[in-house]
Amino acid sequence: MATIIWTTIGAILTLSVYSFLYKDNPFYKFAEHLVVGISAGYYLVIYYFNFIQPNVVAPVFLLRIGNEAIGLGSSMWWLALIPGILGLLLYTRFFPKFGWVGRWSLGIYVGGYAGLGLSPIMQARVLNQIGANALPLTSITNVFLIVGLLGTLTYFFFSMKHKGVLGVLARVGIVFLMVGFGASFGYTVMSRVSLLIGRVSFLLHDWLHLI
Amino acid sequence: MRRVFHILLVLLALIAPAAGSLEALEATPIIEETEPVLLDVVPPGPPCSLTVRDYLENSDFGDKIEIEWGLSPDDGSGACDVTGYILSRALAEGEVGEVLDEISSGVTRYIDESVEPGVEYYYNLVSHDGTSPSGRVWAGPTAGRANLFQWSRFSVLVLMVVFFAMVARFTAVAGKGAKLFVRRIPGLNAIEEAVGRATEMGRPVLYVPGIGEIDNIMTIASLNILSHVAKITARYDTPLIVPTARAVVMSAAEEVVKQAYTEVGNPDAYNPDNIRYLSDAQFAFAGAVNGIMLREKPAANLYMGAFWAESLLLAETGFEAGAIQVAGTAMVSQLPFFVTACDFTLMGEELYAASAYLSREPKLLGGLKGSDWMKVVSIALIAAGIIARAVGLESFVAWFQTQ
Amino acid sequence: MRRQFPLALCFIAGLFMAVQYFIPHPTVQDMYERLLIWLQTLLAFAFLLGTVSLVRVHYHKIRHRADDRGYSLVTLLALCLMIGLGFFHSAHHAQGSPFDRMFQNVQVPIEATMFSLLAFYVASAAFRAFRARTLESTLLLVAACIVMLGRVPIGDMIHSSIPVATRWILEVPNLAAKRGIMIGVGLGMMATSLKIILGIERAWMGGGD
Amino acid sequence: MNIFERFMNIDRRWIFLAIGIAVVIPFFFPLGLPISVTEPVQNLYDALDAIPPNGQPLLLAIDYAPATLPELEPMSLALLRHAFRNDVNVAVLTLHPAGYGLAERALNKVAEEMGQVYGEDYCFLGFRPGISAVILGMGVNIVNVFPEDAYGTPLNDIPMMDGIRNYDDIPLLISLAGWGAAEAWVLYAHQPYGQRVGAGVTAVMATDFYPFLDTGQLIGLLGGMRGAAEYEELIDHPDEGVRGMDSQSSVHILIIALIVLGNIAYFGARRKRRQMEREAA
Repeated sequence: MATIIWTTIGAILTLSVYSFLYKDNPFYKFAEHLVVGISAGYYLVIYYFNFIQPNVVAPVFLLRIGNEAIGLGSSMWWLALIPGILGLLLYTRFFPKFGWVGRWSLGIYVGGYAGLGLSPIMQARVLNQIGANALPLTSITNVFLIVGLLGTLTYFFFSMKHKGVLGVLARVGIVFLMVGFGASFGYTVMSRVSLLIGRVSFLLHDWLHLI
Repeated sequence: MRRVFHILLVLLALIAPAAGSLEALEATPIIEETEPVLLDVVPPGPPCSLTVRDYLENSDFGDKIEIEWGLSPDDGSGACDVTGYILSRALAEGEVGEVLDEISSGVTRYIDESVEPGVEYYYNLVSHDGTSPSGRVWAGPTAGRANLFQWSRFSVLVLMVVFFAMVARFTAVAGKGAKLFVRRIPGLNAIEEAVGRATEMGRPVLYVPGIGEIDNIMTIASLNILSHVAKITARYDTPLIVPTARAVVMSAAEEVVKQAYTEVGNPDAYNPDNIRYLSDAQFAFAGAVNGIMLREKPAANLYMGAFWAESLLLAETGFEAGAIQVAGTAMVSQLPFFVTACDFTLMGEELYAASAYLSREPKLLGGLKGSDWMKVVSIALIAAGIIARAVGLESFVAWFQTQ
Repeated sequence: MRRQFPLALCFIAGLFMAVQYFIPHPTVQDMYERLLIWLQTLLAFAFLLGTVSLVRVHYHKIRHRADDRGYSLVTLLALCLMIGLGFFHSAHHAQGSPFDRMFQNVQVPIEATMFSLLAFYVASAAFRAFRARTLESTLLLVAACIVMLGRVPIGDMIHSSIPVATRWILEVPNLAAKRGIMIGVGLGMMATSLKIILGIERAWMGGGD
Repeated sequence: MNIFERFMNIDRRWIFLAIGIAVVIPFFFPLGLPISVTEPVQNLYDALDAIPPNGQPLLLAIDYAPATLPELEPMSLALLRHAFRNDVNVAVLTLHPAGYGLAERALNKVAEEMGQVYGEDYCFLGFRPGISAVILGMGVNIVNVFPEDAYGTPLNDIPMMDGIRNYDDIPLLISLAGWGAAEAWVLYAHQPYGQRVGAGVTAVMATDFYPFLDTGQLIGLLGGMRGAAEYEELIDHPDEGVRGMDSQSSVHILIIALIVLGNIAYFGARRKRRQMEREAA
């Protein structure tokens, strides 16, 4: 019984969102604002119990990192406090006078993530792709791949005017880009349609049990 | 005699698993007693050498030791009955220690990946023929040492240094005021034409800076282009409507437009009511912008910045209303919709290039020019790779295609 | 302390994270392990910061009697309800608990449905806005139609060459174009990261002194 | 206003209605058209199929949010069914907070259906924030990032995780995501640690992953509901994905028809207008 009621609530909300297709209305607005609150609350609780509690609170108050218990006698126990303190510093922005202190944490955060990404991006997105495209000129497909990549890179090359050979390559690049975007277009349409099918299936199958 | 022996072996092989399953039901020790009768009593020759050393080829954490040995004289030759080797590791000299692994015959190298860095280990190896082991050969002690540089990633470092040197250099040069060449982006002409037509028709220009936050680089690029657009509209006294989805973006847009109007010398034409915050919610924002398009009938719609699914809704209504539309975004998944529904689209990096071209800001120019020349390096590497592969130098491609 | 110190921290953290990739030595790797945990913690706290901002925005709307303050109230009440259920209900987030039910039957249907609206908008835009006005858009639309047919079962039925063409489009022109974009975007990302580490790009610091 | 223009100006709500009908009808009158399996899906299937039973676990990252549920949940269910049928252990985690409830829902459903035991055949590690920091951290030691599972049991007390230290002990990782998570696994798990990574993504993102497929940085890919349907065919357990394919066919046909009609009307109207202008001149 409880399940039927909950599913019906889900179905009514689904229909409220679809009412937007007719025009904007209070039902849609209600659902829209409701989901902002619900999701923020849900995320907060999940963040707390999945991360803050086991990885931040537990190491500080229960004094352990991972499975390694670290007693007060351990020389490194204070290290466990640092991330929590840095995290709390972010909240100084709500006190205009001390707002700048939060930038210390932000600096570590922004810099750290920027540094982490450098090499993997270079390897995964640049070097490996270049290597994979250094193909032997033995098949039409390989020639297409090489010319296509060359054209695309030329199209996004801004330090010279697109004239002569560069102009021709850039034109080739555009053709490849457009066919590539065509594939994205087709797939994106497919994606959106799948989402609709999923919702219709929810209404007809899970809620009304018609199919 | 030999044939009988073989038959017995086959029989044993057949019985052994069955015996195992019988054992599960009730222990029947009869088979076990017959086992020694079948043993090949001649043990194989031991491995002829054993060397151990810290693993060096691929720089490591100090948790690997490389073990190499010479094949037993009975492995592949001689009695030809070596079925494999058993490698053991101990912490003290003379002890056999724990069995690390059983290695099949014909192999002469093993990498122990489970050592503690800095701890000294002794290794020993026996060959066996399935029934009896050979004598033991010993080696050690040796310890895994941590390396200071991961040589397998050398190419990554080299190319990164090359790239960063170019970015830093171009940024510095641009900062000193040198004129760096960036070709004019065709999309900019399209923007100017669109604004021109709106002026002719006496209708407003609509500029949507996307729904990204202010720290999104697309939003930042968009604000640079907005400044350019605002200067044109200020000159012609054409109304410029800027709807935003983020409060912070709205205040930034206000600043940009106001300053542009002042710079052109027409500050009175600036209308703060035209820079509007509509809604943070994606679809509500799109709906509200569509409302503006239908009510205030702008003749030119410019969409520049970070767009997600709402791109479709905006471009469709704008097309329907008959406005000239120019879009620009680096969101690849939205580009197809803009390309098909707009008159001109700045694709991907063109948005950043346009922004750098207009603003002449050193940090934008530096990144753009650095990336540009890195593309040339990339093309050169591809060409070199093709040639290397053609002459059989596969290792060249492997050098930069590393893990 | 206000401007230079955070920039220095940013530089040190960024440089260390970039360089450690090449140094397998345990001294460096141990520090790296620790710093990874710090980064995660900071992200979690930054997320919670977002929730606080959300509350402030809606609280202000209610206080200043904005037109749509009723909806802001809905948002705040929903937030409080979820926090209450999550923290104070006995089995806080097990499957079948009221907290989980709210997620599965309120958040999931609304969010899932919002994006499915786009199926309708794609269809209407297909009819009213997607025009083959130039060579570019013609190419794009033709490729799109082939792929759309090639990826559904009915495409196989219409003609066996449609899935073959789809595969070719995906594995040759699409691959080359996307690879070009991937390289370009990758370089752009790295350039931006570098500028952040070097303190050239400091938008993250916000305005003020 | 000529006939073409009038045709183009129909209220778009009629189009909405047509789409609604095109989706619903195949549910009641299914055609059951055969679904052919493409290479990236087959590759992922083979990779999962090759994992030895009851040993090192498949790591399944259920990173999607509700917005992409209809495309990605069928993948979760199909992959879990395949793994459990082969007695492959599965450890599930998520990088998106909403993935918590969604992972639990998929995992509990299939585990119950196939009689799997928590802790021995599968476990749920929960959610961690930080994307790249989480993925890289797991490369060093999974316990650093997940000291305990989602229900507070220390990881070392979970039998199936015994001896599982980092990516060296994970034969295959599959990320299901409608956002950047799938690429993050390639960048931060495959690239530095050589982890074998497969992905299931929304169709919107699928075409952007072909460069990774080509290089082997991704060993297999499920793209959208169609990818899920193909996987369901491979494991012989048709479900949501297969069921949706007939509607997908009908709507695609309708949208292509709309594009063609729209263009005919547009160019027709333009020619008519030019003709009239010429006559007026």
